[in-house]
Amino acid sequence: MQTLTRDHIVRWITHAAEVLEANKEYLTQLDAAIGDADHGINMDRGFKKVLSQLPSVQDKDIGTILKTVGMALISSVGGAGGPLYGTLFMRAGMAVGSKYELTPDDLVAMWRAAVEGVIQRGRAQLGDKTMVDALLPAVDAMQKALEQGGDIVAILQAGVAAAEKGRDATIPLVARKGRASYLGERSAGHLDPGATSSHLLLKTLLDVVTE
Amino acid sequence: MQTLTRDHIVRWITHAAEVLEANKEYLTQLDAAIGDADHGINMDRGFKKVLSQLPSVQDKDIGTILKTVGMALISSVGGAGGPLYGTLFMRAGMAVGSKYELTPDDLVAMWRAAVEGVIQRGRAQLGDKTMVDALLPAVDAMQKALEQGGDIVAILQAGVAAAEKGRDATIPLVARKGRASYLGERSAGHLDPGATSSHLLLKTLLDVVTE
Amino acid sequence: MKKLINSPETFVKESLEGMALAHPDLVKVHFDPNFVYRADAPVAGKVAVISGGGSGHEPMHGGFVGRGMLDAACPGEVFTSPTPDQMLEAARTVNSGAGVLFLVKNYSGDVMNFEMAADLARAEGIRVLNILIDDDVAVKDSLYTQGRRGTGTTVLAEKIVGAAAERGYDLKRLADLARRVNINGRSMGMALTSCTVPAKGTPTFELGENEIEIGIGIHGEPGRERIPWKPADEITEMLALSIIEDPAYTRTVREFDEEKGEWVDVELTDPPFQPGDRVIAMVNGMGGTPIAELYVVYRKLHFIAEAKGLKIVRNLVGNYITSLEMQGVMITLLRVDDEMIELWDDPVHTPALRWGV
Amino acid sequence: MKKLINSPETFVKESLEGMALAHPDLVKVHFDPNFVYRADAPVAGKVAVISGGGSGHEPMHGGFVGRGMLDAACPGEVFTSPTPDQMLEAARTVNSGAGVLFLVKNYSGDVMNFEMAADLARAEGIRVLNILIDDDVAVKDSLYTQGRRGTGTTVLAEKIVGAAAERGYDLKRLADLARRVNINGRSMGMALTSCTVPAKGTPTFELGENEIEIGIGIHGEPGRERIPWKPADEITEMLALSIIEDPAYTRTVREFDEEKGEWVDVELTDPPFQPGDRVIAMVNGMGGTPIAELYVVYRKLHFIAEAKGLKIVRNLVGNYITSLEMQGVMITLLRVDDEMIELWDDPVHTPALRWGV
Ligand SMILES: Nc1ncnc2c1ncn2[C@@H]1O[C@H](COP(=O)(O)OP(=O)(O)O)[C@@H](O)[C@H]1O
Ligand SMILES: Nc1ncnc2c1ncn2[C@@H]1O[C@H](COP(=O)(O)OP(=O)(O)O)[C@@H](O)[C@H]1O
Ligand SMILES: [Mg+2]
Ligand SMILES: [Mg+2]
Ligand SMILES: [Mg+2]
Ligand SMILES: [Mg+2]
Repeated sequence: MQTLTRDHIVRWITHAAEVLEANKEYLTQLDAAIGDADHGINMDRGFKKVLSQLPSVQDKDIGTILKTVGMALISSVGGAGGPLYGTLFMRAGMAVGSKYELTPDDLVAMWRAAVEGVIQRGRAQLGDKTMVDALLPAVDAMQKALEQGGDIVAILQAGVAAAEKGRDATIPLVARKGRASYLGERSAGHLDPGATSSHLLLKTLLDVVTE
Repeated sequence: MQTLTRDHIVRWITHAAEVLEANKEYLTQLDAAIGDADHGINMDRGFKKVLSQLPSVQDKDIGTILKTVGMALISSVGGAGGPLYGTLFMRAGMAVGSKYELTPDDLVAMWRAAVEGVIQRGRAQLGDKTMVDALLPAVDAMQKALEQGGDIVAILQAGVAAAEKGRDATIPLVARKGRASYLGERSAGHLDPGATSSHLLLKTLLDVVTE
Repeated sequence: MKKLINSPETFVKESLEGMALAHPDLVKVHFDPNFVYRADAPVAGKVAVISGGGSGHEPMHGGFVGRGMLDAACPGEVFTSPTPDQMLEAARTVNSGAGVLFLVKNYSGDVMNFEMAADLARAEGIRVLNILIDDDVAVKDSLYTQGRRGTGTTVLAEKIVGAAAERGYDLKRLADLARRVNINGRSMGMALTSCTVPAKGTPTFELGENEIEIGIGIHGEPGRERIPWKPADEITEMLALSIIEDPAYTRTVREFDEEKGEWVDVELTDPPFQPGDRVIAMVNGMGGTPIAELYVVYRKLHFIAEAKGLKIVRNLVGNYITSLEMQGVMITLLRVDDEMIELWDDPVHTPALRWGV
Repeated sequence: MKKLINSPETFVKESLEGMALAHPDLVKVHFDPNFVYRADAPVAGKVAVISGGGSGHEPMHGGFVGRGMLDAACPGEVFTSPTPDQMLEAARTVNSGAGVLFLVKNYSGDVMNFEMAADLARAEGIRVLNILIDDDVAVKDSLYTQGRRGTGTTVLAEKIVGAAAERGYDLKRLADLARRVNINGRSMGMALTSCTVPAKGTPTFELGENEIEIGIGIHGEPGRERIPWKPADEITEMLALSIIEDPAYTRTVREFDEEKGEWVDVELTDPPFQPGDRVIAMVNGMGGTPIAELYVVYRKLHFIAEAKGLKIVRNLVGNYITSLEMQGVMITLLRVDDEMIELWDDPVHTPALRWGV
């Protein structure tokens, strides 16, 4: 598959809302262990807002759609997740601009811009036990797959695999950003909720593309 | 036994303090069921105060001793129990005056005055599920024993028996005075804490006299 | 039992000490017997207003001592009425010669102890009148009970009567005002959780995971019914309607007749609320309720009052008369006239209530 | 979960509605986006002070909106930072043209959301500066964490900075004052019990029958240690000494440099307390603690401060920055100078704090 269509993007967002609703409890439980027990609730609230705004933009270009998603998240999620995921989608939308279809190059450039936005906003580094631990390896893996001539599916498969690995790698880490950092050593031994939701988002995109 | 001595009275008060300490939990539990769970605590606090003041009056006349007990209770028990038991001992002390020994007549007259004081203060009637349900039958029984020529021991035995019967008779009653009255029908099925402590006080006097 | 105390025995005393240390400009504390009193007492020419009762209801009463409210407060042990020597010594301390008004919540212990104190004070030549507060509509039948308990109206009475005393009302007029406030005030509370008396160490009553008690007393006395949890709006409605639709309530109370020189029985009747009435509304937390929840209750109360034609002219939302750490809420509605509103608005400066100064 | 709410979804909104209905003379509430603002905003010529954060800490922040304190407060969902559109719309509403100061508690969510809001507001030509409050000494190491959390000093900063804004301080001077208040304030809290976030429905953490958490965060974040219950005096000592003996604390915060037109890193150091320092002391309940217990803590704090040569010149004892119905206490000590004391004493008139008016 050499193009990711606007339709894919709309289905991604729609499906992501379902996946986050289904994982609301789970993400919240993860956040209960090392945070304040709201990550799933926040993400679910945010994507419900996204869903309510999607109809008004779903026949626009991909950039407009993603920026709308970003704005909806920014104005409804709150907490750390809101600005971070909001920035992720805003930057993704800005990167793709008014396109209706994305090439493999566009796809990787979009994710690169998105994740750089997250890092700029939250100033987390790899290993700080945050969503960056899933996102950054994912982008690097996508880049590598692209360079190796992979198509959309191959790129996303590489990204999801890396995100999953990165997510699981947060377990032994001691958090240095976000609420979990207040736990110090006690934060080790737990999955990071943000890394988990990041993996879910990427995986949902892959599922939509391959379904 | 035809005389109750000052020494009996001092030993009664001393022993009563021990008995109330031993029954602190029990009386409090009874009060928890239909009141505010403090009757044992209140009585114990009161008699501790009494004990601290007893040395300064124990070689005075019986009236002075009993009035001191009453004042100590009034100024340390609080709640309903404080004014009621305080009045009981104050009136008892006023009734016997400066005597150092009591005849059977004195004893009954003392209890009559004491219980009338309680009734005047609290305006409870027989059957209201209060200490009066133990005290009033006890006085009537003591009066009867006196009229039948009973000595101090016989009089007190009659009083204690009647108090015990009166105490147990509070179980089925619906309270009409004190906190328990707020329970309405729900107050039935429980022993009244005040009737229980009244019986203990009388019984302690009998024990001291017969020991 | 986990509490921020050192021991049940020292709790009341240390708490009073803390209050005196925190507000030396407002209050002083006397120990043995215990009472809190205005730092500037006695205030020349002014009738002294004294209240008191078991501890555990803070900020009431000690937190209401100060300009425009109480001259002294006598705290008993937790949930146990104070003793007459406390009120007597407090009266001696704050009486300026203009006499003393005791505001007494209607619990058998409080009533008896304050009556004894009044008798003792009068024996020393201090003029004293006692006015009872008995406003809790959860207690329906006065014939078969001690009568209604004194709850939320006590706070409003202390403010209004305190302001009147500050303005120079004489003892008789002040007692009449206090009685008028009482018969125009009605309250009802509910509990989500129990509380634990320190000396006992275990909860006063048990409520199930999903149970609430409607009509709770401020010492955890049982209420009208125990029901499954309901949304705040429904709870508010149960309490508010019980208050607003409460019929005329008649009972006999004991007051001291200065002319006759003896205690007399007085029959009092609370007139029911009528559309058009102006009211002061208090939404009072029982000690452990977040204030954000109290505002949820106030919101609904506002709409109910509106629908019933009652006009809330002033309000208090917060923890004023509590039951230790109990979670729950009490609603008080006090029908007011111009005089009471003016007195309400008068300056007050106490640890727990302050405005206009 | 038993709470006085109708549903987790409507809780924040209905509570805000209730507050607006109870205090129409003081505050108004805007919904979608949600914020509370002064009834008389914008106040001509005055810098607007805005704060906000997750709900569940009431009365902070909405209860501190009014004359002499905040111009607006932006409440998020319970324990969740508000979103930038709330602060943006609030800034538009209360900005008189003299600019806006955001007082932001140091949590990653709050920091990021307020930064975004500031950028958005500046893009519209509104002058905005952000000052962080990070005063919680329970968080020891700033290198390996988000840095210290913003807790009790927030309340004191809102009062002092609010008074300065009322006096006419310009934006730059106000930001400098706010920063100065922050580096002179230190707090630490503890919990006897957990709290339950309505949307979650079960306690945030579990504490054993006899366990307490020292150094708790205001969202129930874990503290320094979990230990068996201790008497109030010992707990007070643990908290007070952690605060008083806290060494100099240095961290880098992000502030907006108006000259450079960009965010810059600023290094700040909290100077340790010294004998002879004058302090404002706050003994703050976490929402479910009876005020009588808070006074027990204040009592001991007074003696410790005395022994350490600190002079408590003003105090607050009560529930000001809470964690829903959590039982526990937080101590805040703020080193003050003459200017801060004067500003502290200035009149304030908000739903939750009022004096001098
Ligand atoms: N500075 C940061 N940079 C990147 N990710 C972060 C940062 N701070 C927190 N996170 C992520 O946000 C997640 C928590 O999000 P959420 O629970 O919605 O917000 P909050 O912590 O404000 O309650 C964490 O699991 C972590 O992955
Ligand atoms: N009016 C009254 N007359 C006589 N006895 C009473 C009266 N009111 C209460 N009592 C007695 O007092 C007892 C309760 O005493 P206590 O628990 O010490 O006081 P309180 O009810 O104030 O907590 C009751 O069990 C009852 O026997
Ligand atoms: Mg979270
Ligand atoms: Mg009792
Ligand atoms: Mg009692
Ligand atoms: Mg959160």
